[in-house]
Amino acid sequence: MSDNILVTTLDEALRWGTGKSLWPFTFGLACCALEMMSAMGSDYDWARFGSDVFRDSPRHSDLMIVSGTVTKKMAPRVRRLYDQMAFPKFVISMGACASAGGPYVRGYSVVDGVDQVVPVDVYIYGCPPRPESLIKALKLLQDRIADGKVKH
Amino acid sequence: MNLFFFLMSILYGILKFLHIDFVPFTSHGYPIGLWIAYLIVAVVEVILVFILAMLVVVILIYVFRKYMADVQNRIGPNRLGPWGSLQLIADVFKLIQKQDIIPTAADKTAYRVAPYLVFTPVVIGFMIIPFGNVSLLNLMVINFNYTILFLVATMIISPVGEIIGGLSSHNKYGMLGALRAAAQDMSYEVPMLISLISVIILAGSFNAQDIVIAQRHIPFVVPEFLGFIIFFLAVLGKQVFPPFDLPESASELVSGYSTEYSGMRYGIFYMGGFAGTALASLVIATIYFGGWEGPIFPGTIWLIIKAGVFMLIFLLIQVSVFRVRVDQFLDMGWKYLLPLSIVNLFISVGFALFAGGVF
Amino acid sequence: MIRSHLRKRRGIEMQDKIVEVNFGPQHPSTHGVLRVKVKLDGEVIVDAQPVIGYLHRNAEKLSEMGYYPKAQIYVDRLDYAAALNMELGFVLSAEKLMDIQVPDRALWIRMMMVELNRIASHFIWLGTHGLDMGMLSPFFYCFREREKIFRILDEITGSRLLYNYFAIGGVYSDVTPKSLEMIKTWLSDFDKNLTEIENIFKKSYIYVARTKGTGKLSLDDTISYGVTGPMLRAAGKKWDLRKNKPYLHYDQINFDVPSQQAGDVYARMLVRIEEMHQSARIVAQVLDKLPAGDFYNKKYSKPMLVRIKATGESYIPTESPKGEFGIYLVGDGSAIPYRFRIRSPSFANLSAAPAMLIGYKIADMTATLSSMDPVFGEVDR
Amino acid sequence: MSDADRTPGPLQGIGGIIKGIWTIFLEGFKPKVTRQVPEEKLEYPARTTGRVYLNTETCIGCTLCEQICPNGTIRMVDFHFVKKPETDKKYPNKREIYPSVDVSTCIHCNLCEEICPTGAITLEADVEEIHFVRKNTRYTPEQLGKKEVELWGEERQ
Amino acid sequence: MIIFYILSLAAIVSALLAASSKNLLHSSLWLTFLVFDVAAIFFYLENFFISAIQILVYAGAIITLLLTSVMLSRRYQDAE
Amino acid sequence: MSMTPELAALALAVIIVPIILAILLGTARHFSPKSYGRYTHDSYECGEVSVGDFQSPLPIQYYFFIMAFVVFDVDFVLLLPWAGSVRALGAGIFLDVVLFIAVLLGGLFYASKKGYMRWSSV
Amino acid sequence: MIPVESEASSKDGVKIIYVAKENILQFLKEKKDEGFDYLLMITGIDYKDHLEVVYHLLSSKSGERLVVKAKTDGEIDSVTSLWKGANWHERETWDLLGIKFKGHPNLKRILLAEGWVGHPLRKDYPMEKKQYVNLKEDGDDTVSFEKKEGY
Repeated sequence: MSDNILVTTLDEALRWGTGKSLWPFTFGLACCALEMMSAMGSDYDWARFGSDVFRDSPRHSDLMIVSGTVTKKMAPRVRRLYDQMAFPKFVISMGACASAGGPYVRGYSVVDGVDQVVPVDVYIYGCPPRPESLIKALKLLQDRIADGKVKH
Repeated sequence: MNLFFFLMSILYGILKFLHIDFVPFTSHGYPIGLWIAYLIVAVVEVILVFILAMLVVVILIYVFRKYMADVQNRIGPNRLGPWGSLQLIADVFKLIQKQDIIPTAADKTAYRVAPYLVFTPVVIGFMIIPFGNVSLLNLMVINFNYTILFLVATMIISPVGEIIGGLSSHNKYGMLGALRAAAQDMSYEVPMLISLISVIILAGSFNAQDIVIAQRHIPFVVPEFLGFIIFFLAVLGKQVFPPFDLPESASELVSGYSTEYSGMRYGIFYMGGFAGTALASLVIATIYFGGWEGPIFPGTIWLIIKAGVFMLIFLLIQVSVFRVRVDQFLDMGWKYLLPLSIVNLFISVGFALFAGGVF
Repeated sequence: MIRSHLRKRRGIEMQDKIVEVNFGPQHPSTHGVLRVKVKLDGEVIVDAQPVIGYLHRNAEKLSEMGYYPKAQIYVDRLDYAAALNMELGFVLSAEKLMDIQVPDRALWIRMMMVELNRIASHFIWLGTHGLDMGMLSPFFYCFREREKIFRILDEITGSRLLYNYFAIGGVYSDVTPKSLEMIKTWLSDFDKNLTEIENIFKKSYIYVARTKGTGKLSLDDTISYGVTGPMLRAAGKKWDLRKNKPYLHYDQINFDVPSQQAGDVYARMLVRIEEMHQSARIVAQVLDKLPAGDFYNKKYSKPMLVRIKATGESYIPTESPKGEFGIYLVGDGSAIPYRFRIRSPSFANLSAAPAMLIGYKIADMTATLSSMDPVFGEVDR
Repeated sequence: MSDADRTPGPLQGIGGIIKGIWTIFLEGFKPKVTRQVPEEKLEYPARTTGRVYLNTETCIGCTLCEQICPNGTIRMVDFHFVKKPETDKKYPNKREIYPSVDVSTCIHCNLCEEICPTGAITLEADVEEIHFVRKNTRYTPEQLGKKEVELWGEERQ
Repeated sequence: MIIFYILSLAAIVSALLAASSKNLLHSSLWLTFLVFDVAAIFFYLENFFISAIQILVYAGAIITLLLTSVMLSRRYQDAE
Repeated sequence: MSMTPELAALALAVIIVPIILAILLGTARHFSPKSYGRYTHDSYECGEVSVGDFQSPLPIQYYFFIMAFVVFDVDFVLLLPWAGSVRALGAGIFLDVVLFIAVLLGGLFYASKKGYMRWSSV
Repeated sequence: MIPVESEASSKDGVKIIYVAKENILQFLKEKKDEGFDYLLMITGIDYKDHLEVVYHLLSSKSGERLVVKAKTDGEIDSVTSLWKGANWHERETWDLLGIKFKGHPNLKRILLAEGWVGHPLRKDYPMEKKQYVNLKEDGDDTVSFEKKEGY
């Protein structure tokens, strides 16, 4: 009985750790990357949520923010980068382009939705979403991971 | 009295309390019981120092993130715990769960060995640092002759781990990072050691404890200012710190030698860097700023204050300088630091021979 | 062919033992999705080949599929760091094609907005340039300053990054007295703040030593590659379309065109920073001269915008933060553009990259690439 | 000599580096500019663009928004809606078609608001456009009148 | 005394492995181990000075030299 | 000085610290997920397939730097015993040391004059 | 002197000159010697029955601009020997419009993936026919019409 409680507590603690420490991957694609940088900048400062350690290598990072249009030429590379990240890993699809193709949805060389390439945990709509939107999404994702609703 | 005997007496007390007498455990005249007690105490001591090192690292990373946020007009981590102080705990919990990826093409043995080579020497370095000698419980763990040489040796080994790590991970950036680490190692070790010789000349001893005591009246930074600057720059270069963070420069080689490392292995690299910084500032405080010497407060506090100032200076430098290019870096090591360190050597010989008994 | 010529000129020999490294498409210093195939001899670059197209979003094709006003949203997303400059190039071209008159006030507003956006774009460049050179802090200071501009732009246009603010025939909304007040307060300490940030760069010995003589491009090469904008001015030619072929009301305003002779990374930094000061000067003058009146040509009610038909062709060059930008429009008498070609400065600038990279070191590569300030929405379109 | 031609000497260089470090050290004492979103609610200007909202009362089904929408996000759908008598007289929607919007591809370009003859379509700042599952992105005219929080609550599908 | 024998044995074994390993990187790893082992023997023999010098010069300089030479040599991993 | 128990503790640290680290890594391995993607174990190269040789040929200057480094490191070792007892040995020995260093520095100066210490750069 | 087929003027007052496609290289060389040292862009227009190549020139001394056009059926001489910057412009025009430039050193696709079928800016390009891109083991792109073979 007490063993179970211990296991549950440990499990919860680990989930808490995963959730509250999401190191983003330096991965900017297009317009939304600038708003991502704004969210990182002094005015919005998402370091408050423990995401200030921007990691340049996928091996070190937990959170891939697909910030911008994913073209067909880029999609296999995105998949590759996602595969090279270490579990547990999460994906935020930022903006209309990454979520559904956005203004380029009728184009010939744009993937309409990055969820065809990698599994997405959070979609943010808008073109581009405001930084506060991204920060709110990050916070919601953190809470959901800590609650065990998002698993990897 | 040092940590070892402190722990020994605690163990002795515990055994007394349990009515166990360990001395009679003998075999053919050898006091095996005593040896076992020594062993237990040694293990506990190493674990304590390890925890101390980890604690220093955690505090340093936290301060670093907060301070960096401060100079950039931000807040920094503030959600977990008071002022975000639990953020690092969450990071460690996260790192423990991260997947451990070893690339197929990597040399697996060497890949696994590298993190150990980075972190182990730093912990040993923490065991040798003289933390004080007058307080009731001073933390000076080990004292013997030639401690200063071992201290410097611990600072010298970690680049070897970095080179092996970059070399074994079969990654082009890792390879270039390892090359740069080797170049750094080669260019900055010599000036560092020569300025250390100057200190040894002034103190007349290889013992870190004696070096501190020799600075009772005047810290060595006064006669050895040039040497201090050289040692400081060399330490910056050895510790992969801006402006000399060439081996893991983010904007050039993605993460340099640690590019392929993930999870806790990368965590060890990451923490090893900060632990090395802490050790380096402790060493600088010890050999140039009089270590634990100081009025009123106990020695340990003085050492922590002095080293803390240096850690803050390191952090400040990290956020406020550009990265140098590799050829400029080597030029600086060979064309400026090396001749200057030899000039400094002669100056200190002059002090030692002709300045009488001041030092 | 050109690259082997470059190698010969700089005395570099291709060895058989060469390692080929990809920098990008995901790399912290390629500013997006540039991929540079680099061949390395130790640390020295013996061959560099930029590979683009990872952000090809078919802006031209999609613009040829809808009415004229619809094309504006694709134009917005070309150089997303300076969207208003892009819009300006489009609306000027489209107005010329359709023979639409624009009220005076709208022209002055456009001028002010474009200069504000130019400063914001250069701030992004300066911050990421600092990041590429290995220093973290300027990035945050630049974004702090940029955020102040964004609050003004947000107040006027209603968006932060991609505005859709310039309309064919004027602008979509008038500037409010509140926003003018905001601009005045911003102007009062802009120069001081910028000087503080630029001194971090200019005074740093390491920065100067790393950038002087790095990424050199001679004036002849610059012209041959079709390079325009700050890179051209840094190479020694005082060429600015705002002075040489004034559009809007730039001929009624006093400003200097900065230029340098060296043509290296450091010269580009100086030119861009001086441009920011000059832009602030222009904004201050526009504030004084802003006339009253309409901000939109009332002859064209908004629903009619959909149905405007046009023939002929037009190309109005404008000076965007990256260089000469313009849109070549060909109409066939319908309400849909027949040919919509974007002359993007970054595309031409980036094609000169091998000439600036071969023979230098990896560290110089990041400095040079960021000094070109490529924005990939514009390069790949 | 201009600024570009002068190369600082070593001493000047060291002075410059120390001065730079000092500048950044002083920055640490400046006030912090961070706005603590999402707890701190930001004020948005009147013209702020965001998600599309539709006032079904004033919509007359003129299809102009569908024509101007750049990427086919707005599509007219048949939708039965009983208007108040006074607005029905003023804004009759004879064909009973109303715009529906695919919020996932909407780019907030403001063209529909500009072209709408009756001001039925407005774009308002809504930072709640966060979803965990990509479905139901095409909002019916009825859903277009409601806030994101009202529609999905905290549990965003 | 036992410790001395253990250390010596380890030194001999690692020296043999360093000499016989086909993989250059492994070979230098064993050599690194050997260097530390010899330093430990000196340490056990209470000659701290030589022990420190052993680490400083061999681990600091010679091993770095060796690893750099490994980087110089082409395709060290294929020689299985 | 004899082999005290605390020195033994120092020696033991060389074994114990790696063991602690190994336990840490073992724990991490226990908790980490086991599923992998298709490209997980490929070498990372900015999202591209890593082709060709990963080893870079070294510039010839490296050889010089290595040699100079080893020479100076050994030089340092020879200076150490002298450094511990400068006062006792006095100025006479100091002249020898100056000569010794002068030879080394002369070599370095010669090499830099010859251009061995310059990295190829445009 | 290269004969000019016809002249016109664009809406913004720039002279448009039509030249026969055989003479284009010679004509541009002449113009370059006259002082039009800048090649701003090369582009093409698909007029369904024929293609047109458009060169925008600029004289950086006088600030004068000039548009040169040549009708073609899909092949024209490359001007990379005159301007280095023409390289990428010509590659792009080949990529998106399918105009072949004879004498170009490296006429490959630049924006789209290697192996893409068709030239998208042609008016008859089938937009509804989707193509999918993937990576091969050696790092090159592959293009297919099957969805499961790419993204």
